[in-house]
Amino acid sequence: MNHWLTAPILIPLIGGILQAFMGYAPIALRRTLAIATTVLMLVAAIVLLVLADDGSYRLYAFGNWQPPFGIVLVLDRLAALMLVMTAVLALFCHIYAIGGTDESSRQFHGLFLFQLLGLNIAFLTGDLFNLFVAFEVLLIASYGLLMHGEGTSRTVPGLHYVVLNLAGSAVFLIAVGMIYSVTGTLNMADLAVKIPQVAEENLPLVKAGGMMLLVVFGLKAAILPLCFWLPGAYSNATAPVAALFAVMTKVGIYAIIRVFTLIFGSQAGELAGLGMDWLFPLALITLTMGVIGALGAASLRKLVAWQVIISVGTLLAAISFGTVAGTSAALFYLLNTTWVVGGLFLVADLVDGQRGSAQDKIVTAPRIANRTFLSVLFLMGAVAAVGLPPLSGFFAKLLILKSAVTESDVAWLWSVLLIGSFFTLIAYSRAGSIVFWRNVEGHIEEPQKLTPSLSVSASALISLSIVMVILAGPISRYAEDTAAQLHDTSAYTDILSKPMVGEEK
Amino acid sequence: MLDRLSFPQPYLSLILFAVWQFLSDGVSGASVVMGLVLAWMIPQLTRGFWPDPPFFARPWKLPPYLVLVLYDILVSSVSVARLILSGREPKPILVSYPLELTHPLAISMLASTISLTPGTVSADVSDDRTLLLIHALDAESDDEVINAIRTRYEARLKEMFQ
Amino acid sequence: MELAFAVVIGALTASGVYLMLRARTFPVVLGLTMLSYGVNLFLFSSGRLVTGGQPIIGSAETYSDPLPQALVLTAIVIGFAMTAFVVVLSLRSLADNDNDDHVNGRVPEQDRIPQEQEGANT
Amino acid sequence: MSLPLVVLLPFLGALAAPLFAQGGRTAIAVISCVPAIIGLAALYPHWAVLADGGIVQHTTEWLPALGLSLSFRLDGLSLLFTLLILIIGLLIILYARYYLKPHENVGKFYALLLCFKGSMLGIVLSSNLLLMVIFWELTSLTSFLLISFWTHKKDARRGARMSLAITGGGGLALLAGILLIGNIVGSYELEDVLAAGDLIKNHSMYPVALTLVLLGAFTKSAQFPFHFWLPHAMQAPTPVSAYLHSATMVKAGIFLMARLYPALAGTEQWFYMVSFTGMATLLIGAYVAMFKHDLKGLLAHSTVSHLGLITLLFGMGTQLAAVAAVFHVINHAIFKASLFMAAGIIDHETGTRDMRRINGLWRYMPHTATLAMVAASSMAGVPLLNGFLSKEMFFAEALELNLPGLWAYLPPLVATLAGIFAVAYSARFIHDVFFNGRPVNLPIFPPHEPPRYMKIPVEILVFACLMVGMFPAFSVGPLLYAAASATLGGDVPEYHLTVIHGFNLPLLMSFVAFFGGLLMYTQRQRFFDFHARFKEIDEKAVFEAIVSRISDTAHTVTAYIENGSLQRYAMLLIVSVIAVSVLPLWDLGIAIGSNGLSPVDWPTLIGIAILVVASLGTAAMHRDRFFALVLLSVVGLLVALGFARFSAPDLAMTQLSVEVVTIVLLMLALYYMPSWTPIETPKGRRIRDILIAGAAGIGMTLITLAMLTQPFTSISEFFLENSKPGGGGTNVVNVILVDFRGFDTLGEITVLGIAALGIYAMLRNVDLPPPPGDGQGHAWTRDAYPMMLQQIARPMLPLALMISAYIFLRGHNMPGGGFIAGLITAVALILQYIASGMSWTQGRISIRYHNVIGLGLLFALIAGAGSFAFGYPFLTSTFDYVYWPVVGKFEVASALVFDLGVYLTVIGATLLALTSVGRLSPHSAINSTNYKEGS
Amino acid sequence: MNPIAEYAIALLLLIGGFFTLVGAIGLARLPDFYTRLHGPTKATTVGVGAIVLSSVIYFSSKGQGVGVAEVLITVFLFLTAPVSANILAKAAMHIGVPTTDSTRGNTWDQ
Amino acid sequence: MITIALYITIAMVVLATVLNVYRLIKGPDAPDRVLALDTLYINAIALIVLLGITLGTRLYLESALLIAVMGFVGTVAMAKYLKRGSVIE
Ligand code: NA
Ligand code: NA
Repeated sequence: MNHWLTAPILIPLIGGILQAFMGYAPIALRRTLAIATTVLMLVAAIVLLVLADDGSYRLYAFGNWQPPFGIVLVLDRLAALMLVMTAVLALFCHIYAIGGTDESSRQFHGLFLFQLLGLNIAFLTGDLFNLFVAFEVLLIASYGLLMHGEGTSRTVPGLHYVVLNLAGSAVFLIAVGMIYSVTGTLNMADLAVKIPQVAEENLPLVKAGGMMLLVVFGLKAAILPLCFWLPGAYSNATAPVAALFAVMTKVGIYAIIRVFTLIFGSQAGELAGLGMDWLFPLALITLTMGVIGALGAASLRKLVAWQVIISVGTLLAAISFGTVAGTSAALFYLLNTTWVVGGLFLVADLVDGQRGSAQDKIVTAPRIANRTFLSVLFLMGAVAAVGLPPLSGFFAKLLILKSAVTESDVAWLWSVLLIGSFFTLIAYSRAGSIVFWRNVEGHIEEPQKLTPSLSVSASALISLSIVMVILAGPISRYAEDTAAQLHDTSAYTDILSKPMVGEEK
Repeated sequence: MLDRLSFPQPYLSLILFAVWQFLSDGVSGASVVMGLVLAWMIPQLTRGFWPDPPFFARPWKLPPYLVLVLYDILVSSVSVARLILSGREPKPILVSYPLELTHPLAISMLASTISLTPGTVSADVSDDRTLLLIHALDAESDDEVINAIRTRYEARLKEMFQ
Repeated sequence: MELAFAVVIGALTASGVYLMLRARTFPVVLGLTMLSYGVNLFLFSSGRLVTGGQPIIGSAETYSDPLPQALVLTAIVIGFAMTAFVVVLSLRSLADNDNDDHVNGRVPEQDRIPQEQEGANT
Repeated sequence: MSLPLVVLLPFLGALAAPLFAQGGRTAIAVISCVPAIIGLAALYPHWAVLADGGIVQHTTEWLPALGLSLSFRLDGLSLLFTLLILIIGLLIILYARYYLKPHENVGKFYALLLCFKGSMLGIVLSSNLLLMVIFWELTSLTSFLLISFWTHKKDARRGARMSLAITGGGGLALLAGILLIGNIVGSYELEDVLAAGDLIKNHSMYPVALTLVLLGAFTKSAQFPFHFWLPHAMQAPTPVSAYLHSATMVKAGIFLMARLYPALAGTEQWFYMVSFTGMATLLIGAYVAMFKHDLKGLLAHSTVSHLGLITLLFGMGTQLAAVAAVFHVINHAIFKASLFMAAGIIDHETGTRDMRRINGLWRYMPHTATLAMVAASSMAGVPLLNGFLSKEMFFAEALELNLPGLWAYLPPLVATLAGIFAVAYSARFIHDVFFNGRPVNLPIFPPHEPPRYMKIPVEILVFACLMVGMFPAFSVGPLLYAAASATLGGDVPEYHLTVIHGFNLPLLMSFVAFFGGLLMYTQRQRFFDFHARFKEIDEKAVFEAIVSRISDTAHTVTAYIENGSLQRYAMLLIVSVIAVSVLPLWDLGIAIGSNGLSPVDWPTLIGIAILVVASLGTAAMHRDRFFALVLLSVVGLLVALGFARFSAPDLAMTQLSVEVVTIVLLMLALYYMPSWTPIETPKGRRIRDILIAGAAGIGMTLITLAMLTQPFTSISEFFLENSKPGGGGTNVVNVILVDFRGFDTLGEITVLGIAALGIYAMLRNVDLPPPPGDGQGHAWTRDAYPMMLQQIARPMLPLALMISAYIFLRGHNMPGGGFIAGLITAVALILQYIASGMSWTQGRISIRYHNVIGLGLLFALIAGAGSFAFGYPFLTSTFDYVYWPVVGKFEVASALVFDLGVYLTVIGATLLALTSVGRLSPHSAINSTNYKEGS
Repeated sequence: MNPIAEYAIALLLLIGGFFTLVGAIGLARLPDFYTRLHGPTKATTVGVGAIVLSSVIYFSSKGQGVGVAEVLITVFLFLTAPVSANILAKAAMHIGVPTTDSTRGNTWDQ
Repeated sequence: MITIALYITIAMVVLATVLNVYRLIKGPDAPDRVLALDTLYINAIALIVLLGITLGTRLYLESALLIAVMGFVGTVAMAKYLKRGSVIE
């Protein structure tokens, strides 16, 4: 049993606890410790990525209890990928936050680290109920983070976000109860074994439970018609929080990938491919809604928030194919969109800081300071988000387009995705040209200073879209291996027979 | 320093020790040890909430008083039951009872006694703690209520506290 | 017994859902609490209903399923934390919206006039 | 290796150029020339191979998963375009050096220009179709930035966005088309695709693929009906227009048609789509060019027209037509680039491009005028100039086109008509600018010749016009042959590059065009009057209006759907859950599983009835908030009783304690809120909600019923068996919580702690005015801390601690545990706050609740991490039995430390949350005077 | 089981049930809040006390040792019931809950 | 005999509970409701104890004790809310 598996959990947990104690310590100390925690977490994630790349499943049984009885962490390529993706995003968001956003509440760093804790648990856990707990950890921290900052604008969207997620948690529990009541187990590997054996009379319960899980994950992922909480919540959050939230919808997507390939995947007998026939059209409608929202967005933040929904639709469309190609394309796209959208939220905030009362609204305003720098960042972000060459978004989109196989899938996906890209392009070019180019006389009283922590973190996230092009080969190889590993569920269920500490000979 | 090791509230410690024995369903070696530890530790932890021990002039008067109250509760419960079941309209009265007791604990004990014994409920204590508002469920007059309480309970409590 | 129990969960769910769909924060919070009661009972009952089979080793001949009980205990605690948060959030919303407790921050324009008449009645 | 280098160099140059911005325009211009010069040098050694129809190929693997490789191909066709791009590019760089003003952002300009050049080279040199698409979209992007170079100009921004939308959108269509072709062929490599022409053309998806590819080509090459972006791209600085309109951007679409000619051409679909589009574009461009008063507008529409001509030639599908098309590509690039440069010079020197004001420039700048007149003549198709040659070939091919019936007359007619217009607008360009009286109101007066070096590019190009026009075989023969052969895939038809082929029908058409055009020009006023009857459409404005309309509509639609109403979002969520469960539940029906129903006892039934009444009552009575709260308490109490009734003592206790804390919290909030909920206005909404709630309730009832009556086995046997021997406790629920699933519990207390921290953070600096009295209008009582309550509250604390200790210590074996114990302690402390107030109680608690939470989590963590020391996984518990005299045998379990963490976290979190709310009250700041110690 | 214990248990149970019921009847039937306040504070407390006592005897006589933890419940109720009554009465007086017509004397202004 | 007495007692307590619920719903004033709730808590204690006797187990006694504690605090808090608005101030 490799203790490294607990690192992504223990590091933010310890960091978060320290922050809880240090509420009144000098801010420099709190920042240093907090950033150190995030950096350590990134290191741990990279170690796990290297470990996971041998294609095996690593098991960590808490309390040394054999699965399915105890809670286990399972490290595979997918988990490692999600961990690294999150850690990278988190580091830059965190660096951005110490540029000043963290000052308005003493709890910021604690909440931030706890948020990461929840995310990491979610990616690693091999237990359905523990996934619920992980969701709750990351949600409660996200509630706190969402409310972070001065002003009153975020309260109502925050309230909506919280209430909907509470309802979602209730549905999650109902689903867990239904599935447990038939299978008598919570371990995902064990579920994968038990689900195909479910008796005929019990199928409706499991089916309904599985579908409810899909709704819950869909709510987190912000799939239509469950996506409307997102634009308000994200666009009103402070920038590093909104940027970090780029990963929040991905948790829902992760859960869909994990649960619906492992438990309701191709080997699930009667229940194989549960819900996937619903997912594809919904994904395309979500994508369309995202594009419409982006076209109608009145501020850069709203635009980026709708971009989140566009990417959710795109991702889920590919995932719904249930194929290795679809999943691997989705994973590549996932990395791209998470980082780029995170970066775009930061850029929107930087722009906001330069424009006085015009904020980030897509309206005419006096010429901004640092225009070249910011407009280049915005341009790159937009190009990567829309999926134009030469940045990574294009390759991601290409992979997704190519993952469609049947004629009707091709027709629907291609037309929606490409026409969607076209209108997204119009939305971005309109927004960028108005915000950066269409100026009126006057000048901004006190533009925000672009301190290194602000500009470095924003540009770093955006620049990842270049790094991803350079590393496109290895990354797509990794994504493909990950998808292949995912779809070979029998290897996952082997963790049930791995020996515990003290048993191995 | 020494008071950090002492029993700051002897009565409390005693009660706590007894409670622990109750909770442990009887006295045993383990329950005595644990009871002692807790009877010492808890008052230490809560000393801020209760820095001074309550003052009893004649603490030995307390057990007979409690027995008296218990007896009254049992006996007069029946009369209230009879009233409730009889279907007769009760004749309630609100009485302002002039207190002779002054200590808050004593007043509280009196008020509690009044409430527990059937037929009367102490509804309020005046801000200056000189009057007690009593609601009697079924009584003929103020004096009846006042006299009963004065002689049966308040006198005994006075002995105990003053 | 199972039918009666099922009806309880149905009633809790229905009330919770109805309250959750109200327009003010307070009933919504009540609804969420109610819903979580229902969900907890449901999750609890996924181990089936057993009388006198408390899972304390040595206290009974057959035990009820302890796992759902443990899960529900976790769920109750988490639910409590969440409820506390949403209660306070509704207070914050009240403060940020000029003492309006509408879930959307402000009473929508079209609802405003009748609402004020309503206030006069109560 | 040289091919990737040719493509890469401009990009490197783009990175380098801004670094030389300090050195001024000349330095940057010189640096910017380097990539092209090296590129030309690098290509030179390949000429021998190419002249023989050979191919230079370079391939590097990149993303095999995508079928995307870094493969480049140099053949005659790509060489032709490469040369045009590089050579004209060089001239443009030189020209721009003088065109741009010193204060302008020259670094940015050259960087963008070089990026654009690199992208163009990428298109023409890519041998992988996906790679080509990448460069294709890059040209859209870079041209967007070039056109909008003067970002302060509204027209520049609009023109740029319009061109981005059209060409970028076309690029997306092209991408789809290429992907389709890739699917058909199984490869994106050019050689595979070109070899699979028959396969593609016979495939059922061919029409779709063809349409998509042509959409890409037509948008890029400004074919009708996508032609309108091009004239607006002249908002760019003239060097950019000259480059875009002559050799590059617009030629990309043409190049694409040439490149894929063997794979896609030769079918009916191709013929009709391409030739008719070309014809329409040819005519419309030529017609509109005539009426443009803007010098560059005239040229831009002329470009459209000539692109239509080339497209038409490709559409004809004959080999000779293809040759003519390639030839015209060269010729048009040369004369159009020079014309744009000349126009730029005129603009530069006069300050305007309005031909109504620019007159008689011959007098002021004869040298420039001469150059422009030669180039314009070439555009008009005057013999001995290059434009004439390819136009003759075009006329010849137009006559060859075998259309059925009267349609056969259409191509020659259109060709001639377009020729007439071409002559007319060329004549206008010459006469109206350089003659036609004196200048009117020029911003710069008098104009004079531009700097010497600014004219050199024009001179070179005009010289080329003459050379090609007079010595075609000598000057472009080999290049044309190589390009044509590459286009056609090897077999080049017989053709003759001579100046005059003798007197034939094409020549007659040329005569008609020439004199017709001159006639038209002399009668121009009539045509202008006729044209003036039609309202001029500003496509930018239309485009802008459309985009605004789309944006507004999107905004309206979004605002309608995403209307900010929690009720709607919640309704959608619930309806979704119901919707996805309906089908499975339909299968289920009212299912009573094989275990059947167990008997009921009536006390439980009555309890259940009360529970149902109280829960429905809460919903029904919710408007009276306090009443609803009381009813909710009843529900909570009965749920706890239910847990006890069905064998879950731990749950009963937990539920009870949580319940009361929740109720207290709700009351704390209710204090600030209205005590009544107003009636919701829409009655239909309530009915709808009742239906939804009813459906949810019925659904849950059915699910529960089915679930409870099914037999099942679970993993819990293991817990029951191992609880005592493996976990050291007889309370299996507690052992699961602190041991088997201790990680859940760690998460759970973390949630609790975070919630409290979040609550604390959320309420800082919140200012809520407390209501002066209750909902009925009574002022609050004076007596905040009733004496009797204070008296009872004091002993309650130690007593409760005692009970907590008891519940805590026995939890591992009996109902209880850290969580319940923590809540009891917390509730006892809350009682102190209620009885004696914030400041009194806070003054007696010396530890901050943040730290209690932290401590609790730390204890749990340490208890869990202790096992690391023994090489066991996190949270592995251990226990042992110890014998002490007097005390006897007792158990020591590490899980108890974990539970202590739970205990502390619960206390800290609960109290932090409640006191954070309590602190809002204005009274909390006032020291309680009501209670005096020992009085 | 010892028959005396059996009798005692049964008797205490019935007494407990009786007083609990009487308290509830009082609560349901009596005319105003202040009169209803009497029911729970004593009858019910006494009722629960009796039931708890029967439990003590029941389990003690089952031969599993003497269990007296239940007594704490009664003690606790006796301690708290008057306080609850007191503070509820204060609340009622504050709100101005009316007394029944036959009541003599006046509530206090809060 | 105990069984019969137990049944009768349970019947009486359940009936008492129903009467309390009646008062709780009927009100008419908020203090009546709180009073009824408080009584309901005490009835619940009785029910739990009776359940323990019926099942022959003492494992539910702590639940009963807890009801007593929590019921009291709940009642106090509600009463304080009614008269003072601010429960913790
Ligand atoms: Na003119
Ligand atoms: Na109120």
